[in-house]
Amino acid sequence: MVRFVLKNLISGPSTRRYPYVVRPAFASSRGRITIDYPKCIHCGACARRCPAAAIVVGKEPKSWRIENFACVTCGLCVRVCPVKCLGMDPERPKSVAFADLAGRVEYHVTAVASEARSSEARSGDSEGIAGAAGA
Amino acid sequence: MSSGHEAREANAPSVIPFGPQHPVLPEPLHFDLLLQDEKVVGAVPQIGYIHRGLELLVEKRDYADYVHVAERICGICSFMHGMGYCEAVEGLLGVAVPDRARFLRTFWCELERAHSHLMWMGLAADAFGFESLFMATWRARELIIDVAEETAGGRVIFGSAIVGGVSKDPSDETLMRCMEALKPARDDIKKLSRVMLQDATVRHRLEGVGVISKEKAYELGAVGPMLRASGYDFDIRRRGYAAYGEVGFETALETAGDCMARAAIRIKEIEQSFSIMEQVVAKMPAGPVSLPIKGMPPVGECFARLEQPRGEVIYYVKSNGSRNLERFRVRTPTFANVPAMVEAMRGASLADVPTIILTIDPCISCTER
Amino acid sequence: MKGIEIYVAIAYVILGPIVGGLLDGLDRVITARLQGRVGPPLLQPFYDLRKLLTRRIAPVNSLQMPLIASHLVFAILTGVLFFYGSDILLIIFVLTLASVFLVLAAYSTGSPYSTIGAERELLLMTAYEPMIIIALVGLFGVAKSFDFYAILSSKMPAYLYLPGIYLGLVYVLEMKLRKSPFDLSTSHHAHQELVMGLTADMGGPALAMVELAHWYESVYLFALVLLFFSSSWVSAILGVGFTYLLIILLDNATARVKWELALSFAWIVALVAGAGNLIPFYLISRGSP
Amino acid sequence: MSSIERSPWLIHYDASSCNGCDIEVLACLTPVYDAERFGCIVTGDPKQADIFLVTGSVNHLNAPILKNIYDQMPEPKAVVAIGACAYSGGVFAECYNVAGGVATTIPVDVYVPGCAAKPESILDGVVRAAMILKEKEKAGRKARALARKEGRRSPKRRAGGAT
Amino acid sequence: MTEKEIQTIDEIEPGRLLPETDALRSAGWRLVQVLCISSPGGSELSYSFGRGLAMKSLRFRALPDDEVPSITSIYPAAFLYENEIRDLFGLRIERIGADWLGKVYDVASGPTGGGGPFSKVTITGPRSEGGTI
Amino acid sequence: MTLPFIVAVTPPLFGFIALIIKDDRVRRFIVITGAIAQAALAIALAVTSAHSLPLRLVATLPGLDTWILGGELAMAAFIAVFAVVKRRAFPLLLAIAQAALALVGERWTGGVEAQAHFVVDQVSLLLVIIVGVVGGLILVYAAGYMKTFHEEHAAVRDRRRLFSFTMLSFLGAMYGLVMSNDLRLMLLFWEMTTLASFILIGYGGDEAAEKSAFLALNLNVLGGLAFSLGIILLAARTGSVELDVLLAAAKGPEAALLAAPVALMALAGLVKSAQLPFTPWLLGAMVAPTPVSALLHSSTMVKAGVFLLIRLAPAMSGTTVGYIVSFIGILTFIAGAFAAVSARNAKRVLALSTVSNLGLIATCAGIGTYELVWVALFLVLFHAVAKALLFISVGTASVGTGSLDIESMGGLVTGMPRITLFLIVGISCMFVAPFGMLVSKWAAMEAFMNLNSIVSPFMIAFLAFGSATTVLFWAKWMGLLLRITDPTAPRGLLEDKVTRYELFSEASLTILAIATCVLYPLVSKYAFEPYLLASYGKAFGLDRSNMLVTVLMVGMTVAVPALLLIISRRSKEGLSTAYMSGRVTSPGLGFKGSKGIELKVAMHSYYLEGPFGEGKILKAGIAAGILLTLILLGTVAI
Ligand code: NFV
Ligand code: SF4
Ligand code: SF4
Ligand code: SF4
Repeated sequence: MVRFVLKNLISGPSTRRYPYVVRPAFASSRGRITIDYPKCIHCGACARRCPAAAIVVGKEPKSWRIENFACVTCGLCVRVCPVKCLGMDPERPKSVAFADLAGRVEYHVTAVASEARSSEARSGDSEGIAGAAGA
Repeated sequence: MSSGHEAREANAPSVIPFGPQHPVLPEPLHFDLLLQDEKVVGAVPQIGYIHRGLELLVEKRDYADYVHVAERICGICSFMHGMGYCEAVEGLLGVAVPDRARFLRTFWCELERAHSHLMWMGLAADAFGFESLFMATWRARELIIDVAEETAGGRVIFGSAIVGGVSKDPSDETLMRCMEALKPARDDIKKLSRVMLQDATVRHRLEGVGVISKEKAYELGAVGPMLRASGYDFDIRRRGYAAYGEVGFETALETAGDCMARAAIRIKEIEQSFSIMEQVVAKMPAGPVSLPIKGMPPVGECFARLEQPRGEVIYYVKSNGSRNLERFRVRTPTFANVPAMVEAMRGASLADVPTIILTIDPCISCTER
Repeated sequence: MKGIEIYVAIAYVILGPIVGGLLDGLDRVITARLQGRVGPPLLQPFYDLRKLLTRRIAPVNSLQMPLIASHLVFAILTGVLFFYGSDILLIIFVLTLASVFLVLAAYSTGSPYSTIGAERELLLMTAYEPMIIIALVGLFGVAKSFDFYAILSSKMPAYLYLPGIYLGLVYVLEMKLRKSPFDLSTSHHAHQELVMGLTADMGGPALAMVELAHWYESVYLFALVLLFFSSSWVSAILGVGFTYLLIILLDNATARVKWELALSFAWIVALVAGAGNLIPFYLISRGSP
Repeated sequence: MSSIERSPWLIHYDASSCNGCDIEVLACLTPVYDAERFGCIVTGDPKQADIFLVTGSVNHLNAPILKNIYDQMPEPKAVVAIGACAYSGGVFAECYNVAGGVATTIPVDVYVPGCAAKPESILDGVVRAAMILKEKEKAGRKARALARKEGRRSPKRRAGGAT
Repeated sequence: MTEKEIQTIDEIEPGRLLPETDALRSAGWRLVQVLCISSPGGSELSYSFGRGLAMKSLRFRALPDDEVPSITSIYPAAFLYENEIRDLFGLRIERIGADWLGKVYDVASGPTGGGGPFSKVTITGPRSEGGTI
Repeated sequence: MTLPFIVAVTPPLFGFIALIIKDDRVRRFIVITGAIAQAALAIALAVTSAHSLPLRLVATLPGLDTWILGGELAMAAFIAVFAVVKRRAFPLLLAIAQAALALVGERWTGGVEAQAHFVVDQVSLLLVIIVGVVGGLILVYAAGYMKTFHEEHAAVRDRRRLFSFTMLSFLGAMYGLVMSNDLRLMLLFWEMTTLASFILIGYGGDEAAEKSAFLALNLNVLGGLAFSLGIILLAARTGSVELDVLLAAAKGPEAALLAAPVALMALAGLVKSAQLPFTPWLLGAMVAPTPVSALLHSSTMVKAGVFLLIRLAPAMSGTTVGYIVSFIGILTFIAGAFAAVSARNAKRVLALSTVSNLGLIATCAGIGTYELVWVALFLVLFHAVAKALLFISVGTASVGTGSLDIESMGGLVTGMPRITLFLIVGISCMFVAPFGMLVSKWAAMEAFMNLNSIVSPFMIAFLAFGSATTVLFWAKWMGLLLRITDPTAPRGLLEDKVTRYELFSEASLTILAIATCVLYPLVSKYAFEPYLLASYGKAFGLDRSNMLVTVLMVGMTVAVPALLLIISRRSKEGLSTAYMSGRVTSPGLGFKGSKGIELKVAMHSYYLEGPFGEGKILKAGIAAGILLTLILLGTVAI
């Protein structure tokens, strides 16, 4: 072990300096569900099959929302959607403070019918830890 | 009432609660430990902290979707849980998955075994206070995890097993590249194994500790490395499920039956996994990776048996012809190993308790479901 | 006679924790690097200490805090006496007193992990004390004095005469500094069978005091090592630095041993390396006045 | 002023997690992620911990334990619930022995998404929790100062004679 | 690739459990699992034994009020299976070697009136208060 | 009549009165008055004679040697009667041997005229004060304790009159012993202490008591025989039976002639101070009521043994006999310390520690340099006070807890806070710097270092291991006492049976224990250094500044925790619960264990049977001790 640890000392740390250095996700990573909302027909298949009951589809008024924190990224909804409007984004959602969770529904990566926005558009709102760690 | 003073019987043992929150136990598990000095004279385990009752959930889920629950029986041997469930259901349905799916399953199984064993090695090192060994093994493990994420999409919950095949199809080049990326990990593991097996302090902690004889191990129903370390040749992969019939490997065997033997078995199996993965990648057939599964399962029942990192796992499914199965049951390896662990604990010293608990590589999550 | 010593002793009280904290911080950085990690900032121990001091946590009983505070006071006192130039053999016994307070604090909680930690700490004390005493006796043999400054100024390269004793001392310092393979009673890494052992029931300021005492202790323990290399400045710096690195390296290259081995090995080391070095040394130097 | 965000010590408890999130918590400590960069130490001891990492869902057997650990932690403290299970029970939400997420038992400060949560996400969560701790500490100090001004002694003053 | 040959299941009379088990043990088989399936009319118990790669099971039905003998006298390691079945299915298993007193999982919806969370038995008679689950 | 004589006869006088008074309360008054009176006289003797030491006294009793012979024969007859009544052959044999030796020896010792029958010097006075003050306090304690003892042990026949008489006479015999210069007189007192201890050890009257009493008797009479043989040889070879003559001669050309008598007398000292291989008698003596143990271990009996060894130190210094004695001593030191680790019975731990400490004294005496004699004298002083305190406190504690098992003292601080304080002080004095015993050990190390002999490194190594081990069992015990499992429990619930006599003695001894640690530099300066100067021509004291440091530290060790404790006195509501692995805990550390069964944490200390098993260590020690004793006897033969 002595030789091994001394080699570590010489060859330098193998730490990925997250959050200063962020490695891009693998293309096949299960990160989070995205929706191409205009295509959605509100059939509810995704919500019915979701094992974590993370998706709620409203028929009247029409809405589709997902609780990212409950989603287990199994990808089942993506597979069952008849119009293939759901997708899997390799980037993971950010952690969230409880207070924000209650006050700002966006963190649910929700897209409501009236403001048809993909979850993608919302990711900017979440605070990464870069700011925090820099402090 | 209490005067603060405790009347004692002479030579009565100390009673201490060990767990459920205990840093050395990654999972909650409780023991009433009875100690004389530091010698363990009694250990009564209590489980149930992770019991979810997920077997019953099969009644509420579509039989094909349930695989996502099955995967989450455990985050360490997750892929094989998913796959084992699938094998059982496929047996019920009487379908054979495509060849490429069989090979990919084998690949992921072995990837999982390697990462599980490495994880174990790190945790064991940590349990006997060898922090840098823990760090080193887990660093090597990260490379394996990366391969998992790249090929299957998940780091620990691979999530690629589905009824009828697999859901991801990494290209042959990706697989080759991954095998290449694993090289440094393999080198590191070779060095670390030497430390694990030869370092004097490690040997002091492992040799002769928690010995289980071959007969006892067999008798008590031990499986996996626990059984093989006592010298009994038993490896369900020999049945040749998935692509195991088409790859060559030698069962790792040790005879001492102590913690060190179990460590040696796992170390051998890491290398074995790499070699199986290499063979699988080399022989990887082309073609589709899944079958479309439609309709209801027929009435019937089916057992499936797999070799998990911790030993033989038995899945059972029973269908009554509806979309929801009637019964799903999994007998996990740790469940089978518990009697042997309790046996191994007898007469150990307090410092050995974590080591012994860890050398069966317990997975409480699997055990309690 | 005593003039400068008083100032050194006062300087120790003030600077001791700074030096001790830095040693600790550097240790953590080096350890991290040895493990292939980046590790914490060098000043991390000070952040930790400051945080601990601001935490608000009730003690387990009314004895716990006074005992821990006594531990700190006597740990400091040991160092003060040490740098004041008192008899170092006496100091080692005072050191035991300081440790006993900590052990008692742990016992007083009645909780299982603290108690076992306390028992193990006692075993460790039993294990390392003979070697430390023998080391001091060896130093006395070289310098014919038990006074820190007298030994320091004797300019004898003690490590040449007492190689076995030096190694034995390094061996038991691993215990005293709570390093692997002897971090049985408590350790900075929680992943052990005793949770935090000795300090399991100490949080916030209580732990801060224990840490602080530990820093104070490490300063004079390394000063003790210094005595083996006091022949020149260069050898002093190299010697202590080497010892420091050696201890960290050992920490990272070993598993934690069980108490049986810790005790028997420490004693064997004390007998073989310690007494085995002492006796021939004694025979040779007996002729000299 | 505050140093708590520079030295957030962690305690981890596996409520009824599937191990997936657990091993990712452990992975955070290992060289590739190295949580010690942020001053984190994993201590097994609630009395020394500032941030409580909980993985998995709550059931009636582990709820009192969660509560106990939480209670034994000194003020101020933060709870990070890791993974879908700790949020809602995840895929197990409907199981008979699952009472729900961590918030059913103790107040949660940060949620970390994922199943399993990735080490990066966990680091995010820990750092976030450290910021929250800092806020809490400030607020606590203010409250105590106020209380002192009013001539009352804050009821939770530390007992113990050392400082 | 699940092979049917691993599923040799012998239906036996409940009373034959101990002698059959004993015979299997003498023949070198070891216990690999005990499986319980609950249905309104009673429970079905399957004791599986392994020898090498082969597996065979003994199966019988237990009516709601039947007392099932423990096989811990033959296979001590069976205690965990039996405790589990007793707690989760509310089955009566007598004289288990290491008895967990109904607390092996200590489930929230604990045995109500003799049933367990997995129990589907419709109980009549003295234990019926809890009803079905 | 001179004061020394009054000091010596006062206790037996009160003893006689106690013997004839039936009424408990009156007798208790008499005993306590006697105890106080003799203590006061002892102090008075010390104060008045301090300037004129050594006092040399000649007994004017005509026919003194006939009286001595008569006394010897009477005691032999007494033993013989007992042996016959109890049907024991060996003691009878010994009694006959003793009588025979006395008669035969008369031929050489009979006509010898002594220059001074008694010599009172600093060492005598040290012992006189210990016997007077510590012994007196033990008697006061006994007045309270024995009452409770008989209430608790209904089966034991109440022979408190005999008890009081014997205890008091014991002190008288000790006074005589430590002041004797005429060895024949010393032997007479020596035998008296043997007899007194025999009666006291057998007080319980049951099988075990009888067995232990006879064991003590047998070994000590055997020792007495050696003593008596030694005197005869001395008289035969030098024509003198005086100690100071012997010591003076040891430095002269006749030294070689003296080896055998010195060896024999040292042997007697070793037996009496329970050195290996003779240790078992003292361990067996534990069966006696606590005040007896306290007396035997602190101020009388065993101290008589080491007293003789210290007296002989100048004669042993540098001789083979001296080295053998010191080896026996260091062996006993280390074996006692090791064996105490695995002992669970409180009195046994104390007994083993006594044995161990006496071993160290014997070691110092055997090497016999002035430095080591200084150490030995301090060890005698510190040990006497601390051990007496410990024994009587343990006695009180055992009444409260109903057991002598140290485990049953877990958390005693809640149930008996005052007794715990006494015990803590006593224990501290035994093993931790800056208290007495450790200061002495430290001084011993320095002395060995200065000795510059080949034995030094060995002795230091032994000392290092032995004293490291003492930490183990003392600190463990201390921790046990302070273990608070339920901080909310009311305090002092177990103290209701504690009598004020007990509290008085314990409190006095506690103060005395601390006082000796503070005042020892003065004792060194005004008592021991003059003595050493007189008998060695050289004085020794630790470096003054170091002594000052230790004294200051004693102050701190007492003051700091006390101060902190006072500062931290707060209401109990702010307490948190102990860490229990996440378990919810009920008061007294109860928790819900496996299978839902309610359990309570029970922590037991470590006894480490493996490495420190008492049985095997003692067995090995006795074997080695026998070997060394045989070698010692071999030197006699040569
Ligand atoms: N099945 C399964 Fe397991 C178990 N036990 C397996 O290796 O880990 Ni969580
Ligand atoms: S399945 Fe697809 S189309 Fe149907 S509701 Fe879900 S997202 Fe919309
Ligand atoms: S990925 Fe799975 S868990 Fe997430 S929303 Fe889709 S179906 Fe539900
Ligand atoms: S969130 Fe997913 S990975 Fe994490 S514990 Fe729950 S099931 Fe396991």
